[in-house]
Amino acid sequence: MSKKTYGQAINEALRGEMLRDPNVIIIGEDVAGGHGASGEPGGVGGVFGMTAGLYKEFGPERVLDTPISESAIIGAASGAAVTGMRPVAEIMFVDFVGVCFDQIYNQAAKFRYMFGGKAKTPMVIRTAIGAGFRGGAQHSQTLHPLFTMVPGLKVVIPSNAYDAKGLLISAIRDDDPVIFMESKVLYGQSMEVPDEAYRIPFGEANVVREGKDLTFVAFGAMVPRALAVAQTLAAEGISCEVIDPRTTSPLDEDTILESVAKTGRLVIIDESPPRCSLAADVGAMVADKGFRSLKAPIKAVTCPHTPVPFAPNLEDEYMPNPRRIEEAARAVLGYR
Amino acid sequence: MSKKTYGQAINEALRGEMLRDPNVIIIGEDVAGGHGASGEPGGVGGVFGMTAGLYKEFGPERVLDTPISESAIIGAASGAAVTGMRPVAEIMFVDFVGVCFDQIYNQAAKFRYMFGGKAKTPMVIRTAIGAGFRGGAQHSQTLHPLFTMVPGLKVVIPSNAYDAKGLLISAIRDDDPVIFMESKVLYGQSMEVPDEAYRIPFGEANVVREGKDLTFVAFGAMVPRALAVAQTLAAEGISCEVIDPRTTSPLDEDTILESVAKTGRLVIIDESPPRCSLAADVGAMVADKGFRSLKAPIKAVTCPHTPVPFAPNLEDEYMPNPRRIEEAARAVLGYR
Amino acid sequence: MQLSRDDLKRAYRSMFTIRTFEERVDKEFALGNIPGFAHVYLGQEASGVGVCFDLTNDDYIGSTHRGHGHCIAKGCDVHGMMLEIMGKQGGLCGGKGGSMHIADMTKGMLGANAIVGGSPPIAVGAALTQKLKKTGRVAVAFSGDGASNQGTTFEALNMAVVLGVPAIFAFENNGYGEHTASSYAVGAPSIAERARSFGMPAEVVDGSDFFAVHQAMGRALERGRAGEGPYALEIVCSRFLGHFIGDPQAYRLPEELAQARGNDPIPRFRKGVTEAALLDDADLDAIESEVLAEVEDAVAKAMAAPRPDISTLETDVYVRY
Amino acid sequence: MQLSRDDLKRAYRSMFTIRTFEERVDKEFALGNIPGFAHVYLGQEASGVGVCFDLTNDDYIGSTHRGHGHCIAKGCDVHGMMLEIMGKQGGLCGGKGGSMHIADMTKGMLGANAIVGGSPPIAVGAALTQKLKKTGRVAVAFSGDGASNQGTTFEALNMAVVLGVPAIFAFENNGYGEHTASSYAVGAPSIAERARSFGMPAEVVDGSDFFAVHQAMGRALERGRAGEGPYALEIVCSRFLGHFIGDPQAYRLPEELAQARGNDPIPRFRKGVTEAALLDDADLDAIESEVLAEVEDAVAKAMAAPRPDISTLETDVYVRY
Ligand SMILES: Cc1ncc(C[n+]2csc(CCOP(=O)(O)OP(=O)(O)O)c2C)c(N)n1
Ligand SMILES: Cc1ncc(C[n+]2csc(CCOP(=O)(O)OP(=O)(O)O)c2C)c(N)n1
Ligand SMILES: [Mg+2]
Ligand SMILES: [Mg+2]
Repeated sequence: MSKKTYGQAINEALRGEMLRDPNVIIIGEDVAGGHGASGEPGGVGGVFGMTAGLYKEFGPERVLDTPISESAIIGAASGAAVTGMRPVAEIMFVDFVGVCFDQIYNQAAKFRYMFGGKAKTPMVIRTAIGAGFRGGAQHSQTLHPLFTMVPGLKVVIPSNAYDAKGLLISAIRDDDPVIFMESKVLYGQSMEVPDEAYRIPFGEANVVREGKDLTFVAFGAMVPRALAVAQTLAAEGISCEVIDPRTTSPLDEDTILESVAKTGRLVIIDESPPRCSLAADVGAMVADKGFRSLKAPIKAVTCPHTPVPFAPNLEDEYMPNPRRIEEAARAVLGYR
Repeated sequence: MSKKTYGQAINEALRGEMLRDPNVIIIGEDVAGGHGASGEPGGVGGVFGMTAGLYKEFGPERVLDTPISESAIIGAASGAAVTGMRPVAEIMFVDFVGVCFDQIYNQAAKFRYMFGGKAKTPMVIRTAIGAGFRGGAQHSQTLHPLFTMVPGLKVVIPSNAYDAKGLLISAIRDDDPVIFMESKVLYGQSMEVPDEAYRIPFGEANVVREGKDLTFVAFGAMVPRALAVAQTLAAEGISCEVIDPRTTSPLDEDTILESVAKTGRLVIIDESPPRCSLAADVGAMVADKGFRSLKAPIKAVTCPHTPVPFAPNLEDEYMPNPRRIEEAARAVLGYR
Repeated sequence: MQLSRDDLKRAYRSMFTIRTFEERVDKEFALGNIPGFAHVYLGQEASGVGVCFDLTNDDYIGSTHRGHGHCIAKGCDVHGMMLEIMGKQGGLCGGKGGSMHIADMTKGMLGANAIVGGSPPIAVGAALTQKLKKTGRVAVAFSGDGASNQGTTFEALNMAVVLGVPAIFAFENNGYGEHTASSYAVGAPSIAERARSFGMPAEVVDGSDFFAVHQAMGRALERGRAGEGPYALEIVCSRFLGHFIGDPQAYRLPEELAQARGNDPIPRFRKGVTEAALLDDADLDAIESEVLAEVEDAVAKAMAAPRPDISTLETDVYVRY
Repeated sequence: MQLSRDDLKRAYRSMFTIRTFEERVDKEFALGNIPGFAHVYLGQEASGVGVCFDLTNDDYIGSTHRGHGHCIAKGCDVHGMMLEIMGKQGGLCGGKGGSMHIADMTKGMLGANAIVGGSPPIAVGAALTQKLKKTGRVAVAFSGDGASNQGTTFEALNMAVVLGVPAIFAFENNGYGEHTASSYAVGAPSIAERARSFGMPAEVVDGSDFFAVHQAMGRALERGRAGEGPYALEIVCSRFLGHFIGDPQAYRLPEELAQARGNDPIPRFRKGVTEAALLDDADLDAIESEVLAEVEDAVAKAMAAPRPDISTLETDVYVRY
C-alpha cells in the first residue's frame, strides 16, 4: 500500500496484467513513442504517460505503436481478441472515436450476438475523457452515453485511483469488450492504493458517502464535486448520500434505487450535454422503478446542449460546478 | 392533393427544393446509379428509390454519385455547405454512420460554435432507419439518440408521408445541419399529401390523438403502433393521448408536459435499446419538469439491450410491439 | 507442384457447391423463404475457392456482405449456413446473424460483414495474433472494389505494412459496388497499384481462372507464412446477377452480362481439367450429383426447422454481464 | 514569371510573422498565459506561405491542429488570433475555439482542426462548390505526415479524383506524427507516390525552400483553376520544437535537431533574396521591426482583453433552434 496517483494506478494495473498474462498487449499511438526517430524508442508511454516504461520492459511485441489510424487500431485489437489475445487499445482522447466508431459499436461489440454466442472478444479500449483541460471542442468531451447505449459493450468510468486500478484489472480479465474512460483531470489525484492486484467487479456502485436526505449520483470526475457539495450541505445539517456507479454498463440500479427509497430525492451530476445522457438514463430508470419513493422532481446537473468552449471561464461554467450542483440540491430539498 | 407514399413524399420534397434553389444538390452512393456501366446512368435513384428521376431531371452537377466513402461524403457535404451550397447527403442506412461519425458530430455539427458563430452549415443527411426489415444487426438500427445528444445537430424522424414532406422541406431550408431519419417500414405507407410545398416547423410535436387517461409519446415508426394500442384501449373506455414529437432535437417539451399535466400518466415508445435512449430522455425530462402531475411511474417500451437479431420471430419480439405497449399502458393505468 | 487429382476434385466440389448453394438461395429468396436481403456470389466462385484453397482452419478470413462463397470455400457447413440464412434454429449463428453475418470461429471464418470495409481492420488483428504467436498462419481480408474506397480499408493496408503482419488483402473487383461501376468509383488506375503504393507486393489476377487465383494466392501465402508481411491481390471477376437478389440491373446492357456469363469460371475449370485429362466428366458429374443432393438436403432441413427459441433473444450479448 | 520585389517582401513578412507569432506563443504558453495546449509551426513557415501565397480570399484552406501558420499565411489577423489563443473576447472565434479551431470564413480559412484527418473531406466539399459554381477557385487541405494515414484522408483523395474537384492536398511531412517518425508510421515508400496511385499528379517538394513550394503550388493551382482536378504535394519540412509546447522530445538526438535548425527556411530565404540582390537587408530588417511590433501589440492587447462574456456560453450552437 502506498500513495499513488490515478495515473500511476493505471500504469501499475497495465504492468501487472502484462506480467501475469502474456496475451495482454498494448496497441495505440505513441504508447511506446519515438519509433523511427534518431533517439531511443519507448520513452514516451502515451501522451498522458499511462503506458510509460512498458515498452522498455516488455518490448515491441507487447507494446505496439501504430499510425494515426483509429479504425485500424480498434480492428487490430478486436481481430486479435477474437483470435486469442487480450489487447488493450488506446484511443488517446475519447473525442477521436468518431473516426473508428463503426469498429466499436458495429463490430467488436456485436460479434458475440451476431455470431450466436460463438465469439469472445476480450479487449479493452482505454481513453481519456472530460473537460476542464482547456482542450476545446474536440479534446474535452466525455461521451460515456455514446458507449452506454451500445449493447455488447461494457463502460467503466473510475473516479479515483483505487477504483481505477481495480476496475482496469477487471476490464483486462473480462471476456467482453470494455471501454475504460480515464478522467484527464483526475490523472494527478493521489490516494492509498494497494501494490498487489485486486479486482473491482462491474455493476457494483460505490456508496462514497452515506446520507438520508438526498441522493447524489455522479460519474467519474463529477464524484469529487458531488462530495464537495455534500460536505457544504452537511454543515447545514443536510445529509447527502453520494453514489458513484463506477460502471455505466452494467449499471447498478439496485444501489441507486435503495438510496432513493431512503432519501426520496435524487440529483444526478453528469458531465455531458443533457440530451440522452447518463443523467437522463438514471433519472428515467428511477422515475419508473423508484417512483413510489420519490418526494421531489429528479434533477440533473449536466453540461448545456453546446460543444465544449475553449475560454476557461466559459468552460468552467460549462461543466457541472458546485454552484449549479448546490442549486439543484436546494431545489429538490425545497420542493413542496 | 393526392395519395402519396412516404417515399413519394420524400422524392417530391427533394425535387421541389431542387427546382426552387439551384444550390440544393444531392450526394451519396447510387443516388443516381449506373455510372460507368454499359447502360445509362441515373436509373437507380438510391437503393430505396428516394432520389429516383432526379439525376435525369437535374443532371450530374446536381445529383452526385460517390464511392463508398461515407466520411468523404459527409465532409464533401459540409465543406460544400459552409461555402455556399445546400447539400442533401445520403447515408444509405443509418447503421453506417460509424464510419463517418466524426464528420458529423465533431465537424459539421460543431463548426458554428467552434468558430464563434461565423459559419453556417446548411446541410441535410438523409438516412434510412429501423428494424422490421430483416436486415440483421448492421442494417436495422435506429440510432436517433446518437444524434440527439449532439449539440449543433437537428434530428428529424417523421412518422407519416405528410410530415415527411413538410419536415424535409424545412430541413433543406434550415441553416443548420439536420439529420433526417426515414423509417424503412414506412416507405410504402400512403396518405393524402399536398402537391405544393409546405413546411412543418421543427420542435412542434403533433398530437396525433387526444386523450385524457394516459399519454403515449412515440417516435417515427412507433407512432402507428402507439395509435393502434390507443384504439384497442379506447374500446375499453380508456382514453389515450398520442404525441409524435416529429423532431427529437429540438424537442417540444411543452406539448409533452401539457399532456402529462392532463393525463398524469406517461408511456414512451421508442425503437432503440433502452440505455440513454429517447425514452430515457423524455422520461427524465418529465420526471423533472412534470413531476407534480405524475400519478404513476413513467414506463418505457423499448428494444432490449441487444443488437437487432435476424430471425423474424426474434426481431418482431425485439421491436416494441402492441403486446408490450399494452402491458406497459396497463401497468401505468393500474398503478395505485 | 501441380495440384493432385484429389485437390482438383476438392476445388471443383467447392466451386460447384457455391454455385449450387447460391442458385438455390436465389430461388428460395424469390419463393419468400429467405427473409431480408441477400447478395449472391454467382460468377466469383474461382476467387473464393482459389484464395481459401490452401488455408487451414487456423488461418483466418474476414468476409463481406457477399460472403456465402467465402464461407463455403473456408469449409463452413452448408446445412448450418442455410439454416442461418433462413433464420432458423441450429443456424451457424443461431439465426441471429443471417446472410450478412455468418461466422464460424472453428473454421477460421471471422464473419461476413454488412459494413463495407468492416473486415480489413479486423483481419489485420487476426494476422497480428499470428505474428505475435508465431504460428505461421495468415489472415485474409476479402473486400470488393467498392470496399477498396472505404477509409477503414486504406488504414488496414497501411497498418498491415507498419506492423508487418501476415495479412492478405483479396480485392474482388467484380466491376461494381452496388449499381456503380468500379471504373467510376475507383479513381485510381488500378486497385492493385494503389495497394502496392502502400508498401506491399500486389498483383492483378484473372478471377475467373481458379488456377491463376490459386497460384497468386500461393505467392501471397508464402510471404505470409514466412513472416514477411502483407500482400494484396486484385482479383478481377464478374457478378452474374444484380447487387442483391432482385436488383434488375438495368444499368448493365445484355451484352455486358452475356460477356460475363461467357467467362464462367466453372465450365472453364471443367474444360481445363478434362482437356488436360486430369479429371474426366464422370468424376465431375459425380461431384455435382453429391453437391446437388447435399444442398437439396440443406434446404429441406432448413425449411423444416423451427425458428430460434424466443428465449434466445436476450442471450449471447455478453459472456457475462 | 519571377515574383516582384513587393511579392518577395510579402512572402518574407508572412513567414516572419509566423516565426515571431509562434515564438511568442511558445513563450506566453510557458508563462501560463495560454490555456490548454498548442502546437507551433516553427520551421514550417515556407510551406504554409508557399502554398497560400497565390490564393485569394475566395480560395479555401482546411487546416490542422498545427494551424497558426496556415492562418497567418491565409491572411488571418494576428490580433484576432492571439485573442483567440488566449481565450479572450474579440478572438477570431469569440474565444470559443482556441488554438486548434481558429477559422475565418472571410479569409477562406475553414478552420484549424483538432481531429487528425478532419480537414481533407471538408476541403473536398469546398472544392466541390468551386467546381459546381465554376469559380476557378480551389480548396487546399493541409495534412501532416501523420494525418496521411487516417482513413478520412485516403477517402478524400479518392473522392477528389472521382468528383474531379480542384482540391489540393498539401501533405506537410515534418518527419513526425506526435512522437513517432513518419518513416515508421507511413508504411509507403512515399506519401506523394501513394497519393499519385489514387490517380492525381503528385510531387515531393523541399519545404524549407519557399520558392520550391511556391512553384510546385503554382502547378497544382494551374490545374485546379483550369478545372482539371486534384493535385498532391508532399512538402518535406522540419518541426523545430516538440509535438506540442512542452514536449521534451527526448526521442530526437541533438544532431537531428541541429540539422533541422540548420535548414531554417527564413535565413535561407533571406540569403537567397539578398544574394540575388532582389531585396537588401534594410528591406528585410524593416519588415522584421514592423512584424515584431505588430505581434507585441497583439500580445499586449490580448493580455489586457477580458474573457468572453459568460452569456455567450450557450449562443452560436445553431443559427436558430
Ligand atoms: C459502410 C457501408 N456503406 C455502404 C453500404 C451499402 N452497401 C452494401 S454492399 C455495397 C457495395 C459493395 O461493393 P463491393 O465492395 O464492390 O462488393 P460487391 O457487392 O461487389 O461484392 C454497398 C454500397 C454498407 N453496407 N456499408
Ligand atoms: C483522429 C485523431 N487521432 C489522434 C489525434 C492526436 N494527435 C494530435 S496531433 C497528432 C499528430 C499529427 O501528426 P501529423 O499529421 O504529422 O501533424 P504534425 O503534428 O506533425 O503537424 C496526433 C496523433 C487527433 N488529434 N486526432
Ligand atoms: Mg464489387
Ligand atoms: Mg508530422
